[in-house]
Amino acid sequence: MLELIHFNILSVLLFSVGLYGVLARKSAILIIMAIELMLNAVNINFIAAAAFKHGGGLFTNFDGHILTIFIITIAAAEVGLALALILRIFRNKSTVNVDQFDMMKL
Amino acid sequence: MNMHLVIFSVISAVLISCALGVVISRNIVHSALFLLFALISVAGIYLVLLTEFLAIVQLLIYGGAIVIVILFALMLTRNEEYPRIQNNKLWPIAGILSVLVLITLSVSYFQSDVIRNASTTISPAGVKSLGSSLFTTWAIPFELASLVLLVALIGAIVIARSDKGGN
Amino acid sequence: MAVDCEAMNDFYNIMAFAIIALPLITSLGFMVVPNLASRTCWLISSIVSLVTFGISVLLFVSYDTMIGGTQFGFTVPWLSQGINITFGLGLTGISASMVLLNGIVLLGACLISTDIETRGRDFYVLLLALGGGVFGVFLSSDLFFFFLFYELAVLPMYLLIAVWGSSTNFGSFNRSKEYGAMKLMMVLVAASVLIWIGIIAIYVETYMNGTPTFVFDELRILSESGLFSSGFQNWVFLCFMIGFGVLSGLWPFHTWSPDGHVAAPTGVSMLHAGVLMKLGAFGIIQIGIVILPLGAQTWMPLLMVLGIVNVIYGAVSAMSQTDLKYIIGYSSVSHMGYVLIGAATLNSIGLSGAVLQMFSHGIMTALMFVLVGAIYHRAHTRDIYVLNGLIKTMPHICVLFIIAGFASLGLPGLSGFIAEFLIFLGVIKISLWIAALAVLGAALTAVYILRLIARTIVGPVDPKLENLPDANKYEKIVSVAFASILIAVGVWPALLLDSINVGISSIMSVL
Amino acid sequence: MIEGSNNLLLLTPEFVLAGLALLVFTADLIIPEGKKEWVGRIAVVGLIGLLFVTASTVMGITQPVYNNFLLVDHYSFVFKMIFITVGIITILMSEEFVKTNLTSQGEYYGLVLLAILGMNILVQSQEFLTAYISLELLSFCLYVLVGYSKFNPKSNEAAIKYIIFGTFSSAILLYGLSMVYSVVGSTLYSDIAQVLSTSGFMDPVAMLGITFIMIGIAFKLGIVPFHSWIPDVYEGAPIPVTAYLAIGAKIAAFAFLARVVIGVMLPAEELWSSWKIIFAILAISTMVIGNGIAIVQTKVKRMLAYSSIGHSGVLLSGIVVFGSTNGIVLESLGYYLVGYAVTSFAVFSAITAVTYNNNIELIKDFAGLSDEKPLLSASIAIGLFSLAGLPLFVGFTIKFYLFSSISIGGYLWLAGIAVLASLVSLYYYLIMIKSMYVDVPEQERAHADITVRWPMWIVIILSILMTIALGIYPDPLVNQLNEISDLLK
Repeated sequence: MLELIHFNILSVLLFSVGLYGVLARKSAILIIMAIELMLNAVNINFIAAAAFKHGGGLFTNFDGHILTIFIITIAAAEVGLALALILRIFRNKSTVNVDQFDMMKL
Repeated sequence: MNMHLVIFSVISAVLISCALGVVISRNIVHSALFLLFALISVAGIYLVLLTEFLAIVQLLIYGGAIVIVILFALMLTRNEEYPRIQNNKLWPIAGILSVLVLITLSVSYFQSDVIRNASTTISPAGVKSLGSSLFTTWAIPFELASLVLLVALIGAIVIARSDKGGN
Repeated sequence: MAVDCEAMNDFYNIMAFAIIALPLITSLGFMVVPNLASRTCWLISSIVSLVTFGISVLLFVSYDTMIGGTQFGFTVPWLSQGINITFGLGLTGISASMVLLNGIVLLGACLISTDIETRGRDFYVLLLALGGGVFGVFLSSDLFFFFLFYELAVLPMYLLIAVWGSSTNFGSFNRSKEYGAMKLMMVLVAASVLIWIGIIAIYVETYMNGTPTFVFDELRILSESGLFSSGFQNWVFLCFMIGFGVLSGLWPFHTWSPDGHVAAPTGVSMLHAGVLMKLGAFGIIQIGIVILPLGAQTWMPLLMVLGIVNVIYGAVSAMSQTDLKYIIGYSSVSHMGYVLIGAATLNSIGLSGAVLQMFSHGIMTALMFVLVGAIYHRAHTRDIYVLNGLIKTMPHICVLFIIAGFASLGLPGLSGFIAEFLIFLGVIKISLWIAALAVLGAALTAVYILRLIARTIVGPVDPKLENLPDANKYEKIVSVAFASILIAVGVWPALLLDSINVGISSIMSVL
Repeated sequence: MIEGSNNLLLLTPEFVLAGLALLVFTADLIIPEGKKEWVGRIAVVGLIGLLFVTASTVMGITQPVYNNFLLVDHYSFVFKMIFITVGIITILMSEEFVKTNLTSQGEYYGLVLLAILGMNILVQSQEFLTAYISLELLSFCLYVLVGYSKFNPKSNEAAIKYIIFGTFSSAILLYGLSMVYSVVGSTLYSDIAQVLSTSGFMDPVAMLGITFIMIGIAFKLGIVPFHSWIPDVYEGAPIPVTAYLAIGAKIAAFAFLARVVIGVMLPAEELWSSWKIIFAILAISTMVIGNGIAIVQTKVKRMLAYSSIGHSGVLLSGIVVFGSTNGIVLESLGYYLVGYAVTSFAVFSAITAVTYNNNIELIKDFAGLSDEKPLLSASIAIGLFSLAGLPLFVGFTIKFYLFSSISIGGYLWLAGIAVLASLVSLYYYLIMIKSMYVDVPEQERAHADITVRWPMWIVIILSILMTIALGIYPDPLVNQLNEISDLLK
């Protein structure tokens, strides 16, 4: 039987992979991709909770789904903005590696 | 074996391996493609959860827009570094930290009575009720989200537009 | 008659407020008005300080020693919500003489600062802020404003020293003015952290009791009713003792003081050694002992021992110095030791000796700094091995220097004698040994003062120093006035002791 | 579920603000190049009008709006007024900078306005999704503003760092929210608080979820150990934007944190009693590390960035006593924030004026400023003395007030550490002051080409006056703020 916890564990796995990506990678674009993975983990959690617990307790509507729609929207906007910035950096500096942004040390 | 569980397991396996591909691959273009597959698998998960509308949204926005934008950015910033993207020097610590988060969170889910006692039936979400809820109960966040998009639009134009000046 | 009496009180209240507000408002005014010449600022500041001096005399004279207690007091709510702070002023027997002291020294400091040319305006902005802050400390009748003015008095010191001060360069011994200023500021503010913690701890205690207050008189009543347990009093008094002690040069936290004195310009040195160091002793006596009598009794032996170390250590250090200003700086440390010992006796004779010593040392050390400043201004050196036979070239300065020196070593007929004598009397009641050591300290003072006089003032004239001019008219006025105050108090101590004794007797009632 | 139209009237300030932002964007299309400062002036006039609109529509009203998603109350009213004022000052002090340094000048002002809208909704939200989206609205505006001098690689870099950290912290916050949601089934603060306060309820998922939410907010606020982005972003951003980040965004994030703590954690007493300790530890480490690292900085902006981290620590220590004292602490925090804002404006506006047409960034480059520009250096010096907590200035009173209320709550030791931390801050502020007043400049007349125009004079003189006035006579302000402490009673 499929249970809520299966989805939770899937989401945890995805979240951890994304977290690893954010912390371990250097390229700004890759970090943004990893953050997208984390946000997807969030969405899975939300939808699973809404789907399994719908109708019980305080769950009287589609909050989880709605939250997901909003998160997807914001994520899309965020990626657009971030990539515009990356483009700008590339034009100014010809690199997209976060650790080569080293002008601002002590 | 429950049919649902099998489908779920297969999609999850694809999802996690693609996700790992995103963060491990040395070639950034491969990473982007892995991301595309991962996001499509997430849409599959939504289907398992009987949420067709969100699955479509996921495909359209994530698969159709976000990944395309990322690939677009990769093309525009074509860079000889891309096929040999390096990891941070601290990547082992990042790995340990992620595994710790993974273990802590999994244990907490298994320990939680509320999660384990959840119902086992999946209730479908109708598009109609979703829509009416979005435009009544959640109208204020909806309006705000439109402003967020406006800001992102203006911001992207301001930042990326190449006009006079520069060094 | 009653109406008249009230009207009179209103007048004094306004005067008490004006003596604080006038320097501060003038200071702000200088900041706002553009393009003021140094000379104009000097003139305005001198007039303002003359007015504050007048008010301080008025307040001192009008303080009714027959009634005693807190006079000319008024309170207005300042923060009506929340932690509920009131702004209040009041004059006690002790603060009356301290206000007078500050009035005198501030006037002197303004008058002799004629040589400030660079950024004169900023100098007077800070000097008047300092003076106003000190008046505030002596006059405020609640802990919050006491502390506010206390910090305000410390704040301008950094810039006053760092911008207008002078560095010491003796070849082997270098101290830059920035170093002196930074050390002074950090040490004093660090000490005020302790005071702050003490004040807040007292407030929390009253808050828990349901009667939150910062007002001295209310705290005193609460203290008498036994609100503060002896354990509480012990640790809070220790905070106060060290915090205030640092400002009055308590050993081993005194090192900021000589460095600061030396680096500061003359007018600032006068205020600093003459008044600012007294704030610390004033805090111990007026707040520490009154609000926390049990704590005071616990820690007084320690304070007395530290005070005697101050006396001896300061004197020995002064003996080994060759820089005139360092000698006076260390002698201040030594003399403040007497004040601390006097406070530590906790008997009325010792305490009034301590307060009188504060006044007398304030005038005396200010006078010495005027004279040393004048010498340095002309000879461009303060090295006692270089300066010789000054009495031939600068008779006026030297004669007054000798008077100040004699006051410092406690010659009868000058104010220092009365003060130290009272302190010795107070100490003898506690311990003969400490008294003996204190007298030894006085003997050591005589050694370095006489050595100083013998080296620099008398003796053959150095040809290089032959053509130096004597004091200018402002230096003459100020130094003669200060010296006559020293003599006047020495001859007629009751002038001050009347009001001091009134203040002390109200302190004695809590012990 | 929508209640009567009366409810919508309570959102008038927000609608007006959104309309004003759109008006400003439109005006930008009409006003020709070279006169773009009029876009900013329209925004300022509009914001001043908005102050009156806000005061006349929502003052003194306490009423939930829109299914309890938003709460119009005195707390949000006070913060709205603060944000609008911060916006006005920021625009005024930006004018000359924007004109000389940036392209796309018109949009700049619109983004500042939309950021205020984000802050306004953030402080009145009672529901996590609304809060999240308004936080994103605020953050998006700031991402763009930080990267606004787009031909300056430092600014680009700061913006990309900020957006990565911002998105990452949002992801963490959202994951925490999703965990809480899986347990509670609602995103309303009140629902979550109701479930958490059930006696003996210690669900591990909910607890971890709250932790993740707090980590997310801690990132936004720059609490140690999540502070590493602050110095880089503050340094790279155009300086008026740095001021906006350090003042507006920080106050908004803090107001949000306080709202979440009051709404979600305080009702759950068991939960709060353990979180208190965590907050105290975080507060101490933030104060110590922020002020400690600031000592060794050689660049002005980085020094101010670390000092602002230190101030976050002080604010956090105020949160520790929530619940253990009556509302005084909230009032003193409000006073602290207002005082911090005017003081920081005194510093930032003068530094903006000094730096906008030359690339001064080191502390030693300020040598000799006091000779050439006495009022600018006086403004910086007064601001820094006030930030260090010295009297006559508002910095002394706010610190005394806040630390007293922390001590009343039983945390005298925490207040003691906070006082020591401000002692450390005095040291590095004095280094800056020494540079301006004592040090000899390397070249003669290094600051000769600084010209300051009237909008900047208004800001500088107003902030100096307020720094002194609020320190000497705080009663009216504190009376206003007193009502917000009802939230904690």
